[in-house]
Amino acid sequence: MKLLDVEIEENVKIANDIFLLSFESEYLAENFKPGNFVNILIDKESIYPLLRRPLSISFVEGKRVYIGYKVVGKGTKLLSQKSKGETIDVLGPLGNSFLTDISDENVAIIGGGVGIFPLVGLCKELKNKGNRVDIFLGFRDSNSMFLVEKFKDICDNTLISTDDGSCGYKGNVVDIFKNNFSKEKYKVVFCCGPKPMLKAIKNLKLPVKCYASLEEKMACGIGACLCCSIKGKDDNVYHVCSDGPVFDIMEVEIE
Amino acid sequence: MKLLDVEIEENVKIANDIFLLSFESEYLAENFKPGNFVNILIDKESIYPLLRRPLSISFVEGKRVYIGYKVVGKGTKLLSQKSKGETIDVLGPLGNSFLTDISDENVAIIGGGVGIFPLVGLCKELKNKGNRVDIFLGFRDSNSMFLVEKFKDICDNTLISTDDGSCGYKGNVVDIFKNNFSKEKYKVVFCCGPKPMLKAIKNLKLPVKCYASLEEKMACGIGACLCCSIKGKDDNVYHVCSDGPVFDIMEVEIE
Amino acid sequence: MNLEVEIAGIKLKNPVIAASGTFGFGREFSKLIDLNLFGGISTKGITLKKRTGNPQPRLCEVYGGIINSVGLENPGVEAFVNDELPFLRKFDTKIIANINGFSKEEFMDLAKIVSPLVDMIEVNLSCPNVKEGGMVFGKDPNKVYEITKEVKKVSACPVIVKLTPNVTDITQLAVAAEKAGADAISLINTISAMAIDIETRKPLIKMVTGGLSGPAIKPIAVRMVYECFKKVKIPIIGMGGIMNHKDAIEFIIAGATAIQIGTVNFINPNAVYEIKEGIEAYLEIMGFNSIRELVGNINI
Amino acid sequence: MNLEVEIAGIKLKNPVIAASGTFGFGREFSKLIDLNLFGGISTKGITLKKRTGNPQPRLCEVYGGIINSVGLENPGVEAFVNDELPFLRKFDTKIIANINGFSKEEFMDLAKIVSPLVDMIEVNLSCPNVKEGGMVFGKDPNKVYEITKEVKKVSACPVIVKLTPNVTDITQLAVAAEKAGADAISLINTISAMAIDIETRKPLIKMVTGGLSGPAIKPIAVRMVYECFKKVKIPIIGMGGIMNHKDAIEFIIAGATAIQIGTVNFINPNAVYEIKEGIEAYLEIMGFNSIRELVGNINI
Ligand SMILES: Cc1cc2nc3c(=O)[nH]c(=O)nc-3n(C[C@H](O)[C@H](O)[C@H](O)COP(=O)(O)OP(=O)(O)OC[C@H]3O[C@@H](n4cnc5c(N)ncnc54)[C@H](O)[C@@H]3O)c2cc1C
Ligand SMILES: Cc1cc2nc3c(=O)[nH]c(=O)nc-3n(C[C@H](O)[C@H](O)[C@H](O)COP(=O)(O)OP(=O)(O)OC[C@H]3O[C@@H](n4cnc5c(N)ncnc54)[C@H](O)[C@@H]3O)c2cc1C
Ligand SMILES: Cc1cc2nc3c(=O)[nH]c(=O)nc-3n(C[C@H](O)[C@H](O)[C@H](O)COP(=O)(O)O)c2cc1C
Ligand SMILES: Cc1cc2nc3c(=O)[nH]c(=O)nc-3n(C[C@H](O)[C@H](O)[C@H](O)COP(=O)(O)O)c2cc1C
Ligand code: FES
Ligand code: FES
Repeated sequence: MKLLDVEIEENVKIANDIFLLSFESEYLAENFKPGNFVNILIDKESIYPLLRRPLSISFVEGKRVYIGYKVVGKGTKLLSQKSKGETIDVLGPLGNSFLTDISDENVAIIGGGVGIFPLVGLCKELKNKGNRVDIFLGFRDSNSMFLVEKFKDICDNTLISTDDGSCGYKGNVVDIFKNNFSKEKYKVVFCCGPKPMLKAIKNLKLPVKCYASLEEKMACGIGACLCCSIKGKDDNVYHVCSDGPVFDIMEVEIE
Repeated sequence: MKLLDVEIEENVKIANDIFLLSFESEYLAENFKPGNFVNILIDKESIYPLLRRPLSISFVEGKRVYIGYKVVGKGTKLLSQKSKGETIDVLGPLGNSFLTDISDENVAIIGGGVGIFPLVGLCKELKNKGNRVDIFLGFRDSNSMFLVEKFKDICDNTLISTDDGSCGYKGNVVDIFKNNFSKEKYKVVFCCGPKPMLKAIKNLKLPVKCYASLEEKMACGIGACLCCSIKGKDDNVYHVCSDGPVFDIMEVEIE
Repeated sequence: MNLEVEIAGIKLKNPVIAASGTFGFGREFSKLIDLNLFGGISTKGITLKKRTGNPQPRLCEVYGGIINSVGLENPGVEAFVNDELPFLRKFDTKIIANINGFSKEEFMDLAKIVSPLVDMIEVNLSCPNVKEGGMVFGKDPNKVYEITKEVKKVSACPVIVKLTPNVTDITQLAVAAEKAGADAISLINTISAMAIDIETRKPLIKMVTGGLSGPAIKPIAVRMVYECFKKVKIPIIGMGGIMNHKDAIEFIIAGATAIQIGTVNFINPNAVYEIKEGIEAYLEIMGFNSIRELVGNINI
Repeated sequence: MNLEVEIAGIKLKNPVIAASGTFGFGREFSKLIDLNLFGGISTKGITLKKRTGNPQPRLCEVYGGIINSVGLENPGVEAFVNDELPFLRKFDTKIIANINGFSKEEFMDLAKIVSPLVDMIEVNLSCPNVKEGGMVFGKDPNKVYEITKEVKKVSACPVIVKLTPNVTDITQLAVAAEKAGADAISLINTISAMAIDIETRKPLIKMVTGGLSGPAIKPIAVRMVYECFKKVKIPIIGMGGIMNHKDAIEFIIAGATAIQIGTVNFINPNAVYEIKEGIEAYLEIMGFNSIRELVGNINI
């Protein structure tokens, strides 16, 4: 990991409240592994927002690094107002990554909301390694959909659900996944999304390995402050920023 | 006074760290009297800087209001980064004004540093009323000079001093003024500038009326918070924002 | 939506009160906003005799806040009653006189004079900017009890006691005030603080320390309101760093029946309007029928 | 320029110390910055036994600050000594062990174990995030005296006592520590604070209240350092909201011999370097020959 000042190449709205930001960084692009995130200082002079904001690296193309985010509060709002040429301070790559040293396997990936972003890089890598990848994407409605074409380009099957049925299946993405899942069909499952989604997936008690990328509020992002704890088995404590963000879903408590 | 959202027309650097900002406001232009100031909220979302910043109205031209300022800290720096089309929240006009209901008199005006700004409007008004106006301007050096041509256009005599002698007289503007002053020559004296300058002028114990525009840190700018007090004679307390900023220099303590 | 709140039988049409010392006697702000918008107005702190206040500098800005050391500059109670109160009385809002004594007797005298003329009095036992009275009394629960008790005896209107945050346990002050018969408590006054100009190495406040207000103190104030809410039954008026309706709602959820806004008036004179509207919209969206349902309604 | 400062005979090459709990045991930050830059490093708070800390959420952001409730998660003193200390010892910086007991005896045990292995110990009598020990002891001057005295008896290295700001008069704690033989005091720890999510009406910290740190608390911290400086002769280590060299200099002028930086590490890991350079440049411009000339050198 490194502290980098990067110049924004693009910062465009791609759906309702959803932006895709990119910049060039050879270092990040080379060291990126799917699941990694960065901790972004949006404005060096600001005391409110004060902390950096953790955002996943969505994917890289050559030297170009892509980050997708939703405007939810003060930090992301400020970020969305930055334009090409402006500089942001990026600390990364941080965290562990999805286990991707598999090849020629069938893989299922489930993403909900902004949890979809880090899955682009994951799908690319898994496909590069010769796996067959089915992706299940859950959106609120057709106006909040993003990157669907990209997934269709990369993955073998792209299944979409929306809460209101305005596109794809109507309902919960976990349900669609469940209907499609069998032990024989998939060797491993990856997922990222809101806590209720991850909880529902955990409750499926899948008979195959399932890895989830988690979120917790972060201060340092590197394992020093111990703010981002998560309970594991046997009274163990992990830290989402340094032990994660990707965990074996059965090994951690999702509340 | 009113709370106004105004759109910046121009915000240009006119000397070292010195900017001239303008916007259109019929209300301010109509109600402006020389000496008035506004209290500017540079960024509504900001908690640091938190308070508004008091800045004099330098002069008006038609509906256009001009404000000159020096970048000295966080607020003025932020202001200097605003560009045409951006909006600022302006509260004004505030404070009293220089006494200008005189005509056909000889007037001396002394300005130092950014204290020069509010004197433009004053000179214009005094000339409009048929007075003869000599202005004494003190700058640090020739790189920090501004609006000199404007004063030359307006006033009868424009005398300049710089601390380093790089332009005009070398030395203190009060000295130049003193050398030119006589009771017979001037009916009234106005001044605005840093405290040491005002103190030196007060110490001259001029035999004519002398009015000075003062500064004090301000929170409300309208006379409610009592933060901007200044001691007058007989244990009286005035408030620079509402009783001033212009005072008879002999009536207040300048520390 | 019903925004009316009640404090000791006095009905405020909404919970937003202008905080003492930030609003003068309303005259200046009346030129900018409609004073009828306020549920109440707490006046600049009044003393028996006229005071010229502390020397300059009295104000400085810090990260997310300001430090002030006005030192209770005010025209004295007589001028307040004769020159200021008639003006304030023209508006449809409750008038709260913020009173400041330098002895128990002075507090009593002030209460006797103003309490028949206003809706409530706010006994300021928390001014950090005077050498006697104020916070010096207010840090001691016994003094709080004693002064509150005596003021209550002579007051013709409900009595609010304003508490200082500069103590180990503010609930002791709250309990003392309640036991002594206070009708409500208000908190927090400013937090004792200091800043230094590193060029001159002089304190940025002439009196060296002053009182910190503004957004920086909000989480401390919310905590104290919550602590007091668990300990006393009398209504709490919460304040400290409220900048918008969200902040105000936090205080109400923590246990405040009403709130005061201070520093924000300097920045956004429309705050009272925005906060009132914001609370109303929030209550509607969240499905509450009245603001009273929200007071202390925290999910622990 | 000489930036060396001395605390109880221990020489720090510069006055910038990493604040306990914000810097782990240095390992993570060592990948980002040169730990040799620091005058000292205060470790994450250590307890006798391993602790898993408080439940989530442990962190929230407020105006100009953060509230944390980590609750002394740490691997316990044994793991500290075996697994962490050897790594820290590789660097040319003073190591300060921040120790946390839940009884006087535990403090003594911790001191006995770690004091021979580190340069100084920092007795944390101010953690707001545990139900026993910490601030519960630290608010009482008698307890501060007692624990300091006993720890001093058994400690093989100088003892710093870390004080809580959540009291009426922090100088009483400072004086108690000094009388008991403390070699230095450090202040302030975080201020007890609270924030509420108005959508869910839940506290943003699971334990309801947590400790406020960051720029918001700076003027309160500077005031407390100044107050203590007037009352005690032992060196003061100042902290609370230091974001840059100007803030650090304010603390030094107020009376701090050294300073600690906490929250800023999360935002700007280069802060130590910038602050060190900034102080150096300042001293030069202002014509000081050594940083010692600046300590408490305030113009009142
Ligand atoms: C490892 C990791 C990867 C992430 N990747 C992405 C991504 O690729 N795209 C995306 O849109 N979002 C992502 N998030 C969530 C993102 O960090 C938050 O949406 C963002 O911090 C909100 O900041 P704000 O200032 O707009 O919101 P505010 O609500 O104003 O933030 C207040 C505080 O809460 C924290 N916070 C708020 N929401 C979250 C959250 N969901 N998780 C963690 N901290 C939060 C903020 O960092 C800040 O400290 C990720 C979070 C983590 C932990
Ligand atoms: C009535 C009045 C009229 C003024 N007119 C002008 C003008 O026309 N042009 C101009 O350049 N400056 C003028 N000033 C000074 C101007 O207000 C300050 O330079 C400005 O507030 C600095 O803000 P900052 O955030 O850049 O500085 P900081 O130093 O970061 O400000 C910190 C705090 O100190 C206050 N402050 C700092 N310097 C002054 C000062 N000299 N007077 C009052 N408050 C101060 C700020 O308002 C702020 O609250 C005037 C001041 C007053 C009171
Ligand atoms: C300039 C100023 C003057 C004040 N004067 C008084 C006063 O006279 N009496 C009083 O009880 N509180 C006084 N206060 C405290 C406020 O009423 C309020 O308790 C405090 O500022 C916290 O609220 P805020 O953060 O919204 O400003 C004053 C505050 C400020 C900023
Ligand atoms: C996440 C976090 C954890 C902390 N843990 C400890 C601790 O274990 N021991 C301790 O003495 N102080 C602890 N502190 C307090 C800091 O050392 C410091 O006193 C406080 O944060 C104020 O400084 P700052 O504003 O620079 O952060 C912690 C602070 C934070 C933010
Ligand atoms: S965010 Fe600091 S340890 Fe994870
Ligand atoms: S600035 Fe508030 S009274 Fe002058």
